[in-house]
Amino acid sequence: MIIQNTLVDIAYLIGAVSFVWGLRLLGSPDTARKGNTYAAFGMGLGILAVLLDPRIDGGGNYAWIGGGMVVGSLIGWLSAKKIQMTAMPQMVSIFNGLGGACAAILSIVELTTQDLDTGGMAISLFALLIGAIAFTGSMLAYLKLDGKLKDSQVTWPKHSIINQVLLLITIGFFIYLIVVGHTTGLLIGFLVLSLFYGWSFVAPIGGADMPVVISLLNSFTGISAAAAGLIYGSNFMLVGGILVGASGTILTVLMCQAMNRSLFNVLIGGFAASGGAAGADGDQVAKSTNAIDSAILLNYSSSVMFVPGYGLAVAQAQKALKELDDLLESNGVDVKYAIHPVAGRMPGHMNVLLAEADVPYPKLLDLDEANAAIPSTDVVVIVGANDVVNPAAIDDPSSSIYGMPVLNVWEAKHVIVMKRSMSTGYAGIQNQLFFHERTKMFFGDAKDSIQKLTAEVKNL
Amino acid sequence: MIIQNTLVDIAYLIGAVSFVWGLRLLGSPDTARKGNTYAAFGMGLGILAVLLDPRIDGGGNYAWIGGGMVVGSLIGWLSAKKIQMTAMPQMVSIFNGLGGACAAILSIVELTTQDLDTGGMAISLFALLIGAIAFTGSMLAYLKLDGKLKDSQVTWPKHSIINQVLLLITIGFFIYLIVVGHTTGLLIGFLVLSLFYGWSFVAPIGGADMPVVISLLNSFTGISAAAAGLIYGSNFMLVGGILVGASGTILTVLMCQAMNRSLFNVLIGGFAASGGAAGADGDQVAKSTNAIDSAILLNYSSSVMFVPGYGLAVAQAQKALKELDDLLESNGVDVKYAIHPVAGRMPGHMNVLLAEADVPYPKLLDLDEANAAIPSTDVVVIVGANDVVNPAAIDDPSSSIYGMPVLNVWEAKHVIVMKRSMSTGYAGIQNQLFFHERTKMFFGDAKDSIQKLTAEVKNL
Amino acid sequence: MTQIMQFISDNLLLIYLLIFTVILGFEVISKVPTVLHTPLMSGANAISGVIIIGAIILIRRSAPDDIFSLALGTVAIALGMINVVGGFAVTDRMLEMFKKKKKS
Amino acid sequence: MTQIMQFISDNLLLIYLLIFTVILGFEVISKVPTVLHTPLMSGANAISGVIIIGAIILIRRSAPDDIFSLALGTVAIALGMINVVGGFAVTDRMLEMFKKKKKS
Amino acid sequence: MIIGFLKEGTTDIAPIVPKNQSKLKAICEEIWIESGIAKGAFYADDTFAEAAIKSRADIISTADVIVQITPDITDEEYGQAKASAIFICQYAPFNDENIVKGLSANGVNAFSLDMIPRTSLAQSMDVLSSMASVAGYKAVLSALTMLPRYAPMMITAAGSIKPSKVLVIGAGVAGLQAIATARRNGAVVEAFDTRAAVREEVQSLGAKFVEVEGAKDDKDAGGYAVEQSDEYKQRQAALIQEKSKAADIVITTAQLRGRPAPKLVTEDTVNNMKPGSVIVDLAASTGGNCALSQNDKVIQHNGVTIIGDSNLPNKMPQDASTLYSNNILNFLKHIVKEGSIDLNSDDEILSKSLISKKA
Amino acid sequence: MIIGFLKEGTTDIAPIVPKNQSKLKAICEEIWIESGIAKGAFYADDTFAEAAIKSRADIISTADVIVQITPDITDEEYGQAKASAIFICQYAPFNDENIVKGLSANGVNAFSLDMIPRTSLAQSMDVLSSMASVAGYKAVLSALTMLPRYAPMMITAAGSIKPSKVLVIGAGVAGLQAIATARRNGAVVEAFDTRAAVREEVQSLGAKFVEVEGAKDDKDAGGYAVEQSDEYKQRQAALIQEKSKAADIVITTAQLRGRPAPKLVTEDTVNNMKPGSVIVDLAASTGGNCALSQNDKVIQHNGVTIIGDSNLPNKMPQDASTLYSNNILNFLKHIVKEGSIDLNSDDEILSKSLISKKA
Ligand SMILES: NC(=O)c1ccc[n+]([C@@H]2O[C@H](COP(=O)([O-])OP(=O)(O)OC[C@H]3O[C@@H](n4cnc5c(N)ncnc54)[C@H](OP(=O)(O)O)[C@@H]3O)[C@@H](O)[C@H]2O)c1
Ligand SMILES: NC(=O)c1ccc[n+]([C@@H]2O[C@H](COP(=O)([O-])OP(=O)(O)OC[C@H]3O[C@@H](n4cnc5c(N)ncnc54)[C@H](OP(=O)(O)O)[C@@H]3O)[C@@H](O)[C@H]2O)c1
Ligand SMILES: NC(=O)c1ccc[n+]([C@@H]2O[C@H](COP(=O)([O-])OP(=O)(O)OC[C@H]3O[C@@H](n4cnc5c(N)ncnc54)[C@H](O)[C@@H]3O)[C@@H](O)[C@H]2O)c1
Ligand SMILES: NC(=O)c1ccc[n+]([C@@H]2O[C@H](COP(=O)([O-])OP(=O)(O)OC[C@H]3O[C@@H](n4cnc5c(N)ncnc54)[C@H](O)[C@@H]3O)[C@@H](O)[C@H]2O)c1
Repeated sequence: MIIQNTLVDIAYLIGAVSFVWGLRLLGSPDTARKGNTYAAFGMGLGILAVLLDPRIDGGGNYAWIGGGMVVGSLIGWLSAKKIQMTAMPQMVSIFNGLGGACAAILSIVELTTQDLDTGGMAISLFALLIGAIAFTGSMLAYLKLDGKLKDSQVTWPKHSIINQVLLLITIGFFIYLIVVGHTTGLLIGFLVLSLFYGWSFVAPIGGADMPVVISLLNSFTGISAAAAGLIYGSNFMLVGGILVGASGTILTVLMCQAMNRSLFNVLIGGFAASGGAAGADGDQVAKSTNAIDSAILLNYSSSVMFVPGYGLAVAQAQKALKELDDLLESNGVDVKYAIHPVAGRMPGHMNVLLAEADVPYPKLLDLDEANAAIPSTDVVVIVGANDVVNPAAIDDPSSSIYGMPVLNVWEAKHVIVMKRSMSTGYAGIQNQLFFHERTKMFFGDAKDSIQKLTAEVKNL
Repeated sequence: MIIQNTLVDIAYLIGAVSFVWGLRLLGSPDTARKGNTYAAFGMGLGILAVLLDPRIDGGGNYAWIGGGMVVGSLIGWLSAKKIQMTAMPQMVSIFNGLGGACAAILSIVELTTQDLDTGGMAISLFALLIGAIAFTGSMLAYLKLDGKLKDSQVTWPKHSIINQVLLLITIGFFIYLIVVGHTTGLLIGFLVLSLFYGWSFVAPIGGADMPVVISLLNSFTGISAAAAGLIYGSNFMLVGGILVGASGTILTVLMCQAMNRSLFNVLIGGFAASGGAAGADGDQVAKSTNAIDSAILLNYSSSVMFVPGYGLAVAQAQKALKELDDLLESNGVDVKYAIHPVAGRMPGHMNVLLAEADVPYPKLLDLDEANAAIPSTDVVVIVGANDVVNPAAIDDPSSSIYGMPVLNVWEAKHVIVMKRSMSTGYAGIQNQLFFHERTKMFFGDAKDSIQKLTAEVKNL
Repeated sequence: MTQIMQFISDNLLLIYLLIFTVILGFEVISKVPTVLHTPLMSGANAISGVIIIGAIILIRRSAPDDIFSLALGTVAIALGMINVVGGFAVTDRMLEMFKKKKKS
Repeated sequence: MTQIMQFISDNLLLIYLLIFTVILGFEVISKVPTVLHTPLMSGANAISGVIIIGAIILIRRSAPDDIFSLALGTVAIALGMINVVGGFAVTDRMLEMFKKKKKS
Repeated sequence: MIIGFLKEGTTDIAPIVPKNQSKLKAICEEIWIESGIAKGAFYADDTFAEAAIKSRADIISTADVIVQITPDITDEEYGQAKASAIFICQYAPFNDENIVKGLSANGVNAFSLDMIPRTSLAQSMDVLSSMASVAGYKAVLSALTMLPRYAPMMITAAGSIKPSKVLVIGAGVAGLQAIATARRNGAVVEAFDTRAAVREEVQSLGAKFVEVEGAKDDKDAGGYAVEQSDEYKQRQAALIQEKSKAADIVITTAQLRGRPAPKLVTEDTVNNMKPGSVIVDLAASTGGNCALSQNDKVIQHNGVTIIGDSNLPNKMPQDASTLYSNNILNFLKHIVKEGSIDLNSDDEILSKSLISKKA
Repeated sequence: MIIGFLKEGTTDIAPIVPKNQSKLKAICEEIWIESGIAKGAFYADDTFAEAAIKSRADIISTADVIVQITPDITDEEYGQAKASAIFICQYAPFNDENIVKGLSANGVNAFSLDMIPRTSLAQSMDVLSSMASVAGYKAVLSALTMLPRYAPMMITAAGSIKPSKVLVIGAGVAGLQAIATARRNGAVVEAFDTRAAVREEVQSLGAKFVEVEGAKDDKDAGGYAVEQSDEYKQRQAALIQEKSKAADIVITTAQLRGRPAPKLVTEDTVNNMKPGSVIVDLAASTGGNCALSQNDKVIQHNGVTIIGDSNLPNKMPQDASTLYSNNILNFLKHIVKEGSIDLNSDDEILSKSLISKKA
């Protein structure tokens, strides 16, 4: 018996270490997949251990367990497999909500069926609260992300004040329950209040901020799992939960940083701040990107075309560009340059620059060659060009450049535009390309941006 | 009382966290100093806590404690202050040995005065063994590093076999003591054996490998401290010791990697392998360096001079060099290029290359300007040049280039030579510069080396 | 106060473990590229499904006739399992794009 | 065997802590530039001076007339203190060269 | 439609090159050329397989569109052409208003390629741009060939040579190309222009921009420079003198459309330059930016070589012909719609370049 | 010691430039120069403040050391010199063995600068190197000036221009400099040489090395090329013909010391080249690498321009003079010890370049 106990304990231990290691590997593109597998392995080991743990006495009830597991596994597996790539964040949100619900249910059962001391009760109530918030919050986040609910449909006037009041009430209730003790009625009231607070908490946060919210709610679920670990005396749950709680929190902060916002801003700012997308023209919004994401896009693609323009010359970024080219080539990416005949400010301007950077001539495509190659190009990176990639030349007869041949970059799979702002080029006309669905803007001085990009590609 | 207990416990806890945080910060040049301070703070807190811990009952004996602490602090402080930069590794070795000795003494007292159960005895004996090995091993490492003892003075024939036998005997003795129990005599015997083994263990390892050995012994000390932590039931000691044990082990492995050797090779290989310095001419040995160390040297210096030669042209490294230049300049380093009139293979060869990389003309110094500037230059980096920096032109009348003016690079504070091997240049003559005390060789293709260097500078 | 203090002193080892785990959680994540944010969140979410362990314990120790606990517990298991299985599977799918190309 | 097993089960939390500390120790060091090897070793060495805590405990709990323990303990304290104070001081000196220049 | 190309005595640039024949055929029925039309560009008659070789008189009297580089056609010949015939040349009407009057009086339908607006859309037909670009390139090569010094810095066993200094005055299309070419050759380049927008363009080529304060606003001049105030001109003169003294090569490209070129390099300035230095004056045909330069002549003054040449593309006839012929092709492709040219179109390019129309 | 510098009719290169006067003064008492000595290099007589202007006759009869670029001194004049007088010129004794015989017969003490060994140490005195370097640079500029095409690639609104191709035959000092200069100007460069060591050097300048298999070993030839086998020559000819056809510019620098230059570019090859292409033959003075080239003449053959010029440094007289005069200065500094020259020294540089000594 003692041996089996110990084996179970060791299995838990290995499971916990697998969590740590898995999370660690998840942090780098090369090993992320392996990390996920490790974590899943750890989870499997933990489940096996708890099923075999001889120290748990009671009915066994393996049929119930088996039933629940089979149903849950099937649903989880199938939904994960058939979900579309773009809908994955929503899926994660649902999953997270279910985890929260699971914690809440356990707490309720615990609170209603077990005889707990004050500490145990406090912890159970805490798990209930947090789990319930995670549940409704995640569900609302899912609905918003999936476009099933609009921000405006779920907000009330003065929502943030309402939330603050709600929070106070909830905390008060929580303390009351601990100090005074609970009845089933009170418990249900507390559950409902928690569920409602979760919903209300997420309601005023802008749809674009949902990923941050999901990450935050995820760390909530982690904390509730840790709390449940305390209830059940399971170090494994405790460690797993705390890990998720800690890394989830850090991740939330990192995500906010990546969006150039503070967590506070996201949580309190509501919609107001969430409209701060990079560039907008009327109701059109240009999507912006950054060095790390662009780096991964470029590095894991098989063909890249640079489209240099006058901005390359202004930024004197030609050598930096060549360096990026070399790096990508050495990683097996096929790199070409598309030279538009009037790019720059004098005939052959781009040629002069690229020759200075020693770009071999065969890599330079002229207009016709480039337009032929673009549809099969994975990523077109426009470096400080504007007029020469303006679709108005093709589809807007009122444009002053209508009829000029341009590079049809929008036919590529992805377009990244490097420039400093949304301002116009030599011809002084707006460029619809920037709002194209496949286009992402990479704002900043071209040389700067390229160097950052290069650094990130090196880090991959 | 309970409050004081808890405060003491919290102090320990904060101390332990300070250790972790301190070690973490020690891992990056920018924060290393702060990290050391944090760790020291943690130690201070721990000492304070143990002095105040109300749970320890006994005589108090604060006079003894105070005396020991004052004496130890004074000696430690003074020796740390007056030691010369170059002798610091030796100092660390001594310090480490004393830590080991401390552990050994504690174990002896524990074993002789306390009534221990098997587990406690095993742990105490283990701490004694490891502490004693760390003590004599560190002392020998110090003596070797300091040149007080030559490798040959402390090795016997078949030393590695002797060591293996010794190890077996020691382990046997250890098990015997645990199983059968100990007397004072046996204990003394075990102590002597342990001390002797520590010495013998280090004896056959080459002097050049001493830093690795010190690091290893350091992790031994850490482990013995952790073991002592178990004896005294101090989580603080346990955590501190384990941290040192773990990070010391990793560090040892990293140090071996940096030397391109395996730990096994270092420990077993003895001298044989330690002669593998990079390049040797007769009994002269050229010191080699690597990207990270060169990066720090360059980044933290205030003036750098590049000396390009034919190798720069062969490697086509001019643009990589310019990039490094830009990076260093942006970090506040003053960068110049010294162009020797006959560098390369045609008149103006270096000019052509550097113009291609767009190095501004004012950065190019000709022979006279360069020689005037070299004595006040922190680091001269020679990129694939050879004949033009050969001191034989000045001090070896028998040399075929005697009388040719060369760049007197050896007058700079540091010289880094980038080339692929120790082979000669156009004139086919050996270059004493490579064996100069201020010279370090950075082997590899120039472009490669420069790019690695740039990457490391960016990481700083 | 004393109670809390007592609690701390009693569970010191647990607190050490908690704090070290938190540090480890921070440390392990602190330098993650933006593109990995979502997969990482997803992976962490799957791990947060450890709550399933609690559900299993709950059922295992319940009396076979305690239908309330068993029913709720089974629902909890199902929910938790969706979180775990779905979570790891979805993460894996997200990470498919990072299959390393062989460097040429 | 059972004894060891029992030991493991009894000290589970301690073992968790140990393992997590080891991982933390690895994690924290794993990407250190070569030049920092020596300072890091030196800093770690200073930390290994925590053994001094044991020496203090030893003396504090010894009877005032247990000269054997007291004398040896005091020697141990002195040695440990040299390790601690000297270690941190020497590390600090080594690290002086890393005083960050202000970027211009 | 028959498109005829006339040879011209004064230039080696050809209005048509062999590789454009088939593209032209896509918009017209026949191509008629004079014998030896592209001899100067190193293309023999037999390389024009898709064109018919005709006499000058035949072409003038029969072709619907008659193309030449610069107008070398007598009034009499205009008379012999078909009434609907369309002439395409560079008439440079801004230099002499009588040209347009004369053409109109003769009832000639004439497009002047140098009147094409300088917009992004029209750049493929803009002969001024393409030829200026050639001129800027060639100006540097000519200067370097005459210069008794190295352009790049050279640190050699036989001594260190400082890089040459090149001063480019007027950084339009020609000036920019000159800057790029000089920089390529390793010279240190400074450039100067009155238009403020040029600063960034100069710097984008890695050269230093020399600025005179107080230039007039030229936003509405369509890319052309405007006359400057007297005070400005004085400051400018002083600066140019100072910079020229230090320069090894001075390349001037400053033109004012329809007016004599500004005299930017005075005799005094030349006298102060280093012996052996070279001046290339691309504005020589409109009077020159240098007081001493003589059009189409290379002269020596106090050891300074002054190349007055507004027709440098002629020294690079093959590629210049390719570019020029492409410009013409693009222009024709733009104005010919379904086999004919609508002279009444309100297309900006067509209407601006159509300088004379049969009433 | 008086050092005298003689002017020469055939070159603009000066053996002394003003900035070297004071350095020379450090090793001699007086510097005597002929009037107009550096006129071709754009230095007037009055820039030589530390030298005395003397007649040719005075210099020859009085100076201890007499320096000239190439020997333009009659036997009679040798006779008028002091018995101990030392002459320094480029005598090119390897081209004609009678030269040394004649000098010795006249009892002249003569150093020939072209006999200085080509070692690292002597490079600062090596006029062959410094002048070859100038020639290689100027060869490219001359070719580009004559070329009717652009050198660099240009993708412009008026069409895309392919980069010119340059073939450099013989990648010695001149060839390498030509490669560098052509690459700077944006041309695509291929180079060819018989010496295997050159491959890496060519590649180090970013050009492509064209190889013919089976070249003879030349390790012991002191940096000079050796004659090759007939079979090799055939393969070489075929390759050169193929590469020349595609080339816009061919620059030949292949020389064999003391023998006529190898005929590498045949008439047939020239006939196959594109009209408008340019050949620069730096070996023209020793017969030329091109069968058709004429020394010191620019000729046209089937539309191909052939520049035969072995004296291109003369077209860049100022910097060439600076380098040449530095070479002479360095040589004098090397051989003059405490105010005199020991003709019996066994110094390698001195003994190898001393081609005639008074018995
Ligand atoms: N080639 C010729 O001969 C010639 C001559 C004269 C005129 N042009 C005309 O010039 C235009 C050329 O087209 P183009 O696409 O090359 O240029 P463009 O349309 O002028 O656009 C250049 C873009 O570069 C961006 N930029 C400027 N500095 C930058 C920097 N440091 N970093 C990043 N981006 C920077 C600017 O946007 P931000 O300000 O937002 O950064 C600008 O929109 C055409 O309209 C052409 O007709 C050509
Ligand atoms: N300038 C001229 O006009 C001219 C003409 C002819 C001859 N020379 C002679 O050439 C010599 C020039 O001196 P120098 O110092 O420039 O060159 P050098 O003495 O020839 O030395 C060049 C060094 O570069 C190293 N190297 C080669 N390829 C490399 C690569 N890819 N990466 C890193 N290192 C590489 C080689 O060492 P490893 O093999 O160990 O890497 C070699 O020792 C002088 O002796 C000079 O007299 C000059
Ligand atoms: N949209 C297009 O695609 C396109 C095409 C061709 C030209 N352009 C624009 O038109 C501009 C004019 O071109 P250009 O080269 O034919 O001009 P240009 O030949 O008329 O003049 C050459 C340059 O000399 C300058 N200049 C005039 N007077 C001067 C003075 N006193 N001092 C100094 N400089 C003086 C002008 O500013 C101009 O830059 C170009 O810079 C270009 O931006 C645009
Ligand atoms: N030590 C020094 O510092 C120093 C100084 C000057 C020259 N050198 C060496 O001496 C070498 C010769 O210099 P040079 O330029 O005066 O040589 P050169 O003028 O005698 O010949 C020019 C080049 O033509 C090549 N050549 C000869 N016959 C050929 C053929 N049939 N086909 C193709 N190529 C042929 C030669 O190999 C040589 O590279 C240089 O390459 C250089 O390495 C060394």
